[in-house]
Amino acid sequence: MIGEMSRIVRTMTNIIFGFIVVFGFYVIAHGHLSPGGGFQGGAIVASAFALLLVTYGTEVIQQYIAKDLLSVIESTGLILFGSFGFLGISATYFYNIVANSGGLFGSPTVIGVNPGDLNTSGTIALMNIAVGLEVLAALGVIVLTMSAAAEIIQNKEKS
Amino acid sequence: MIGNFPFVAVIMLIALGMYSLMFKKNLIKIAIGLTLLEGGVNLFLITLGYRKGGVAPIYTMAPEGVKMVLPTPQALCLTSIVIGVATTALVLSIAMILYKQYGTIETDEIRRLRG
Amino acid sequence: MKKPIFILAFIFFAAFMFMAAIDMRPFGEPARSEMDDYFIENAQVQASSNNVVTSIVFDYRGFDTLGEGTVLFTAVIGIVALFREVAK
Amino acid sequence: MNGILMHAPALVIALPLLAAFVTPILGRFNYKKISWFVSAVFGVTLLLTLLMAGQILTNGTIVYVFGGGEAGLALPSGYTFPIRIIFQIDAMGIFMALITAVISFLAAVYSISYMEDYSGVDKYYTLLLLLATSMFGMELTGDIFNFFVFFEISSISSVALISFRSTFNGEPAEAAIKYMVISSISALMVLFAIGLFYGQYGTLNMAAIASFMQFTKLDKMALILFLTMLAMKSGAVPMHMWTPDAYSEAPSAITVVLVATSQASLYALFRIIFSLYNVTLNTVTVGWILIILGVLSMFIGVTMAVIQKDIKRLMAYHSISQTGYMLLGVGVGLAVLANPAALASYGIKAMEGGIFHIINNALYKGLLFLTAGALFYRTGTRDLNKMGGLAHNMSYTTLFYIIGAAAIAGIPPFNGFASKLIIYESVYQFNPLLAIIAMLVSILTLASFVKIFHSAFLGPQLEQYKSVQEVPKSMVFAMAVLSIIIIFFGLFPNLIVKYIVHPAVMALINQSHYTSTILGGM
Repeated sequence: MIGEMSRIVRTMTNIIFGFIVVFGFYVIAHGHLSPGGGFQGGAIVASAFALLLVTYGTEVIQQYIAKDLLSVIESTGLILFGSFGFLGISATYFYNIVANSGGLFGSPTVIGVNPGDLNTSGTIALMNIAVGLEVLAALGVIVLTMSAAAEIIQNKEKS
Repeated sequence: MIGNFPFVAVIMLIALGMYSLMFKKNLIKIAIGLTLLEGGVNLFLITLGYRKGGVAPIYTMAPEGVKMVLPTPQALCLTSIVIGVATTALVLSIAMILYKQYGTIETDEIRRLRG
Repeated sequence: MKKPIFILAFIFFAAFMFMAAIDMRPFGEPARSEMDDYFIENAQVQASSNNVVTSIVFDYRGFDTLGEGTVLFTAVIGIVALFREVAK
Repeated sequence: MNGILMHAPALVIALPLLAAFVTPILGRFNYKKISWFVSAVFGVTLLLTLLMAGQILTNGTIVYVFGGGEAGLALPSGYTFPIRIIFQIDAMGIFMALITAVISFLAAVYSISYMEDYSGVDKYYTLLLLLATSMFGMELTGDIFNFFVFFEISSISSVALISFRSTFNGEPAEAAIKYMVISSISALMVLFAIGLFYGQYGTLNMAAIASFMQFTKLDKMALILFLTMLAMKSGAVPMHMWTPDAYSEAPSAITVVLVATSQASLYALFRIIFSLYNVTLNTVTVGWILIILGVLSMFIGVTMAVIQKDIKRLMAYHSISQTGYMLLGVGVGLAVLANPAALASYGIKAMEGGIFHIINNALYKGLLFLTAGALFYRTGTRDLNKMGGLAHNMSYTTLFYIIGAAAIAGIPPFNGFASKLIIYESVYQFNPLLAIIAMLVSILTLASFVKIFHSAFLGPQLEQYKSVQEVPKSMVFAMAVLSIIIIFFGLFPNLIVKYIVHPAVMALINQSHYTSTILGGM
């Protein structure tokens, strides 16, 4: 938490960070085909934030990642999620109206074992993305807030 | 009895969690106890969903003609894990606030949390 | 004073839970699985999703998931509110 | 219009929830107007609840299937078990939802002035919205896992609200962590009990579980877990240690909502006992357990209250003792549930008393906590010994306090008398000793509220409170509305019992109706 870590750690973080984020978004986007989904992918991306915090210390990271922006993303994700539920309000709340409709994410899937097609599953894919945004922002805010507060409390104790 | 061993293991986890909740005085240890308890309950849900010889309920590249395990407990467990993360984060934050106010996280040194 | 009561309560609790474990049905043989079989059969048709778990999480029990996201949101708001003076 | 009516069960959850997600963003643009926005949202929610109540009391239970092709279609075609999350709203559920809607609306209005000087008000209102939503969810749902999710939202948001004042001193954080640990344990054990049900019956719908219920050994264990954990969450006596701390450290408007939250847990307890188990369990034993819990709560709560010096702590102990009355009334009803003659002659009446007491308690307890908040707002202390002579300056607050105190002590023209009388009459036929204890507790209640009145309001005007004024308008408005409802309920108790409480009691008792609305004629 206090200050930067050694050069080895920083170099490795710089290399790995991008991969973790990409992998997280991959898990979010393929939630309806493979194990994973919005929550798991969001948690992976947030773990990249945690890695940055551990490596560079809170003060440096706060200049690059704005907590306010993250909390706006979080609210937006949840609002999107709630609104996707309203898409199917002609039947009921949370009715999956996009599935099998032919539009984006709307093509019907092959019944039985198949290699998987990204363009299926209707609102499930949309909701996965919304939840993914929410979770990555929420966990990011939690990690950032707690580490910033921990640093302040620690500093107070020293002085 | 031996067939029920997974359930017994779950109960052991829950009992361990309960033990640290009841007898430990340190707030961090109490948080660990909560996590253990929660892990035990989640494991219990997953155990309920297992079907002998079943595979994960995902059709992408699944082996042909094999039974799948019950999917509902996995969905419930996912929900309960996220709830657990939220709970743990809040407990730790309050512990930090208490540390800031009193300079300790031992419950018997904080006035109202004795016993 | 309080410790003996706690120990008794703990022993009682542990014994109670062990009884529950021993009484459970055998591991790996669900007693009734109509609901889950329905999900496994119909997830690809109704929700057109290969991943049955995801189809439950976001379609059949989507409302639970909204609650789940809300829990996380609540915790974040709570933590930010807790540290609102500390962080300043 | 018809569409709104049809989707009202979803809207009543979705509207405050979406408002809660929007509030933090709005707070960036216009920090001052948030309180009005939130109050408006609660007003709309209250209207929706009233609409639903009208529909339910005329047409019967509403069923709403989330994600189904049609709102009322509980079972997939050709199958005999429900698979989706179902809201099943009967008279009892809507009764509780009405309480929640009224109380949370008034709490929001009260907070407009009360929370003005605090920082982080946008977060406060977000959490209030979430807490209210979670209560609606707990009360309306017909799916047991969905109940668990809302149960957790309610405990996390109330913890965050209890610790809201912890930036100034450590006590709110202590109360909050105590409450958090207690409610996490209870939620996890509830989840374990849900797992026990799922493992046996393979379903999560409450009506379906009720129809499969065989009362095996595991069902008994699940019942024990539900009973202890939900009683703990509603603050009944052997597990009441969190209540005084949490109630007294939370901001006053929140304490009012917390009272409603603990009653939502109580509702869940009644729902599980009556709708899930009903006569399959040994009603006499469980009924007596509830009665004993109730009597203990009544007695210990009131005796602890008499010696308190902190006004909110005193009232918190009283809310434990009032919970006892509800448990007593419903417990007597449960004890004679398997005995149709006794049920008809006094069992239903006792339950009417207990259920009627829930709404009465929410109203007058709410009013009393709001007056305590008003005193705190003007004097800055909760210590009774430091107050005095406030009747000179705060005439409205004094009036409202008298109404609330008279209602809680069971003095005739107010609502507390109405429900307590029903409880006394019916419990006397069941067991005279219990009725006598209940009356004794009532007298002690009166004594301790006279003590508050004496030390806070009467006496000469104190030097340091010379310049104290009446509280702002929004606070007066909230307290006035509650007082008017209290007086109305006190003047026309028969009307309320006949049209609202009696249907609620019948909805609890009649289990076959509960299951057949979902599963079709059985």
